[in-house]
Amino acid sequence: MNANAFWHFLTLQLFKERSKHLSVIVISAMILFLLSSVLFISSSIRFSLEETLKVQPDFVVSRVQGGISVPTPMIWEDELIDIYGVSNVIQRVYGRYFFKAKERSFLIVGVDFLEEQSHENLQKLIAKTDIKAFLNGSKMLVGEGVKTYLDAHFYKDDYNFLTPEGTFEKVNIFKTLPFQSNLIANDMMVMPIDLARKILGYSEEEVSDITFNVPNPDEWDMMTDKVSALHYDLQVVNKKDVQKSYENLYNYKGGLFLILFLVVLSTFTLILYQRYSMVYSSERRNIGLLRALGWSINDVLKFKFTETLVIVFASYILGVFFAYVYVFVLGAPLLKEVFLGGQNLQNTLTFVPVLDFSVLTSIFLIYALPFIAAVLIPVWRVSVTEPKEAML
Amino acid sequence: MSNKTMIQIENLYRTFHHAGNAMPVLKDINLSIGQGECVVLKGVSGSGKTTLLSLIAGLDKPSSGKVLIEGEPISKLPDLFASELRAKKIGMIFQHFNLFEHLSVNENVTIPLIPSGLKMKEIHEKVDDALKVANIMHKKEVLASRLSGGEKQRTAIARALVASPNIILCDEPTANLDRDNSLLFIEILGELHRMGKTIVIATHDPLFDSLSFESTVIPMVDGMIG
Amino acid sequence: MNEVLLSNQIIVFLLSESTLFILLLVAFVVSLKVLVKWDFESFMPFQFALERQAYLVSTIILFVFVMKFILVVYFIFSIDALSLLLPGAMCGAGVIKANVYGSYLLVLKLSILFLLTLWFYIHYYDMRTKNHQWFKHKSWLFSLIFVFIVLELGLDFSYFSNIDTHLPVSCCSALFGQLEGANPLPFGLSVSLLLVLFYLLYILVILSLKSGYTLLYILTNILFVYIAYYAVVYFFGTYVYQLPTHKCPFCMLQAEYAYVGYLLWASLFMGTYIGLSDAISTLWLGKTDPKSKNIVVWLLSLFVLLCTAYVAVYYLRNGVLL
Amino acid sequence: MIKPFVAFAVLLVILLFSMSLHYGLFPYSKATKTMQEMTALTHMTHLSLSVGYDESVYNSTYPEMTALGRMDFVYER
Repeated sequence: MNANAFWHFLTLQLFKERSKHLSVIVISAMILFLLSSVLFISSSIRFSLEETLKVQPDFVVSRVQGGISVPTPMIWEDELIDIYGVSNVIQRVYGRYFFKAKERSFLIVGVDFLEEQSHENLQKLIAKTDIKAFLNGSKMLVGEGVKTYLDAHFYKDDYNFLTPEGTFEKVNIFKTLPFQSNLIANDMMVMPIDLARKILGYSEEEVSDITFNVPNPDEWDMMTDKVSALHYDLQVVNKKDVQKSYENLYNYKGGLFLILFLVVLSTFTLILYQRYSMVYSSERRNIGLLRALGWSINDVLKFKFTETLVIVFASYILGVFFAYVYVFVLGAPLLKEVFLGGQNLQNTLTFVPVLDFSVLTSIFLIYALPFIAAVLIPVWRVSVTEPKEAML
Repeated sequence: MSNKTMIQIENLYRTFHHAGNAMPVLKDINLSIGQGECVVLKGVSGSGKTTLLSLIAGLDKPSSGKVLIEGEPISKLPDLFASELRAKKIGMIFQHFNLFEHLSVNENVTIPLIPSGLKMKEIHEKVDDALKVANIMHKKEVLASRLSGGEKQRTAIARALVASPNIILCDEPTANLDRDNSLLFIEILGELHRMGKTIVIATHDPLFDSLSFESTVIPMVDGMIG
Repeated sequence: MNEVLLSNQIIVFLLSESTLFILLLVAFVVSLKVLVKWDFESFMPFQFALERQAYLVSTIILFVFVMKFILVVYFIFSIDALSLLLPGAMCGAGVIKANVYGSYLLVLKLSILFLLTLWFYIHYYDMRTKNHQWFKHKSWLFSLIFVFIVLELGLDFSYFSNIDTHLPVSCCSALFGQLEGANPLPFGLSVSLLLVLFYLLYILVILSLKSGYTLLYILTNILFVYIAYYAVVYFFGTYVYQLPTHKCPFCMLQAEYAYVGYLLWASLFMGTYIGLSDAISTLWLGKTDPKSKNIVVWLLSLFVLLCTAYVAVYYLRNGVLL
Repeated sequence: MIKPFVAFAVLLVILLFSMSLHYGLFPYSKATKTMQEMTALTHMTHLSLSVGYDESVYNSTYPEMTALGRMDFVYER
């Protein structure tokens, strides 16, 4: 078969019949757009989390009584340091602070800035700032969402926290955290650890939980058992569990969506089947003529299949492109809230683009395979048209 | 002229089944057409000449009997072979011209060569040759929908000739033409006859009764050769 | 609800397999009818209708043929991705062994690909005979393939719905690592003997293919695949990973190793599929295709060259072998 | 291939190209580094989910079921 002449004729036919194909391309591209957007968002969040988890401590230890977390005593820290193979034991103080009037909440995170490591990390995160000025007095760093919200409520420079004791604690807003970290830092308020204790109502001897690292991954299972045995009300969670729960969350969201999507897809497939049965039956005479002029059934099948593939690929590219722009350039307005929620603070994060084999192939398979399967029988039916149709 | 048999028809029957009724259209046709012969199948409409023509071209399948094209049983070949036979050895000219209206003359004539696997250059050469023989070269780039009846007919001739087949089959070629164009068509047929093509024409047009070149008129009545 | 069944890739995979199955079911029903009623000499309109329906069957099988190849790659990829969810699994090896169905499923998938390739060969030759001489052959073969596909679909679903995400699985180092005193290699071979056998068999495969000893070729090629599997897992793989203790056929499919596993296994299996299909059609139908033989030589040589190159590059760079 | 189709194909290629350009030029290291530094500072990777947190732990309509819309199960504890 001559590829040149074949393509010339094929594209001529496609353009002649473009009104018949256009609606299919538009609908396909729309369906693909929706599907790709969801998968793009979930894989992007997953990618960011996985990158972040790399520096997250390996284990978290906290006190749980009756299924409810209670403040963890600081003495546990010393007990952990004594275990061989454990390194980098760090106490964490954090908790939610509710902005009662509007039912919004912020995540207060206390950091021990007197520690050298934290000092360095802070320097890296907010370069070109005077750290001394920050550490001098009650100051905090806030996430972008927090900043926007407080600005809107006329807390331009500082905020008065109400402590559990009923006293007010005025904290200056020092700086906004970089927007690239919005996925985790949007609702965060980072402040010195003692200040955080005061606002969250922890005593001097209490922390939220304690984290530590175990550099040798082969020891993880053993370590979990060892640490669990320290106290009867101690709960250990390792990084793998966190990773798995994130994985499950996004599988769950994406998966439920995909299953709902099957309904749309099967309707679409049925419509395609009917539509192409109709479109092709109007072409019977032309196909009969081609057969009378010496085209074999194989030639016609090839012709019709290429036609279908052109439509499939065109709508695939269009759908994926628009989804890409929508998610990674425009930040997926509306759809974002399915994944991140929209009740609390407005999150203006930018998704990190992720285009991997798995996502692109998944999109292609879930769309192209049913598409081609649906038109396969109509294509066959018209391809075996008896050439005598041309004589009628 | 050689006596090589181009088309051999043996005990050919074709019966249409319609709503439970069997309607015999062709009954026991036996015919042998040699190379370079020109045969005019003559008969009123419904006499079965179009059906016979489509059986010869392998467009339709017989109910029994066979059609041999240069010794090959076109009616019983798998599609791949039948199509190849049709593409290489048979040129068809239809009553309604059957052009693709949105394609140009040039593109219409190219269609039979698309499955051939020839190089683009060869295709262009063959198309130009066919256009010249059919005397439609000057309208090469014009859309088929803009052609007059005669021009359409000549495009159809060029399309039938483009694969240089030995056999040309014409189904009521002058039914949609005026007298001048019909005469022009017959003139081109004479040209093809001189080129040594085997020609079979199904028609009821009296113009074909006395052709300027050697021809055999075979009358058809009620699906039988009279 | 099983967490595995909510994984996007698994949903897409199972959906695709089911769609293909529905198509194949249509093809199978039509094929059976055609096979029973087929009489090529008949002039009944019914026979002509059957000939047209045979085109439906072959169109569906060709489509499935292409899709199954993509889906096997996708399957392996998804399995690899699942290793995140399973405690203990580092790559696909652990996930495949997560329950009893996994290994059977993988073997079944590979066999189906081979049978489809063989079908494709017979179909090609059948289409080019004037009396559809091998129509019955290919239809019976398709019936066999269909039985396999039914089995495959059942295994697909039982495999994925029976993966317990809380039960730890073994990682590849436990599955393929050498236990004390136990030799994992077949026939009690040592690694050096295995290598000698590997290259010898390769040469024998090429020679028997070129000289047309078809039966010998089939035998050596099957043996070659068997030996090549062990050679890659226990010798060449360690050079891919640059770690003498890392023995695994799956890890090389991951991004860290530039997905070289796909190229490696694809060249071995594609070469074997094409070679065996051509050999079987030579014995069965008396038809042979020199072009396929060349492709086989190319693919298998690519495989052997790639394996050797990893060792050679390592040696040139470090001056020692692992 | 006819001209309108070539134009269409070129358009698609341009779309693909601009997409890969954006993908290729995206400052990945900056984005992931900031996230990692953030985590290094706070030792936390809690997603900044924008859901209401003060809802009751219990579902007031169906007390035996968990509350709807709860997201805290992704958290580490």
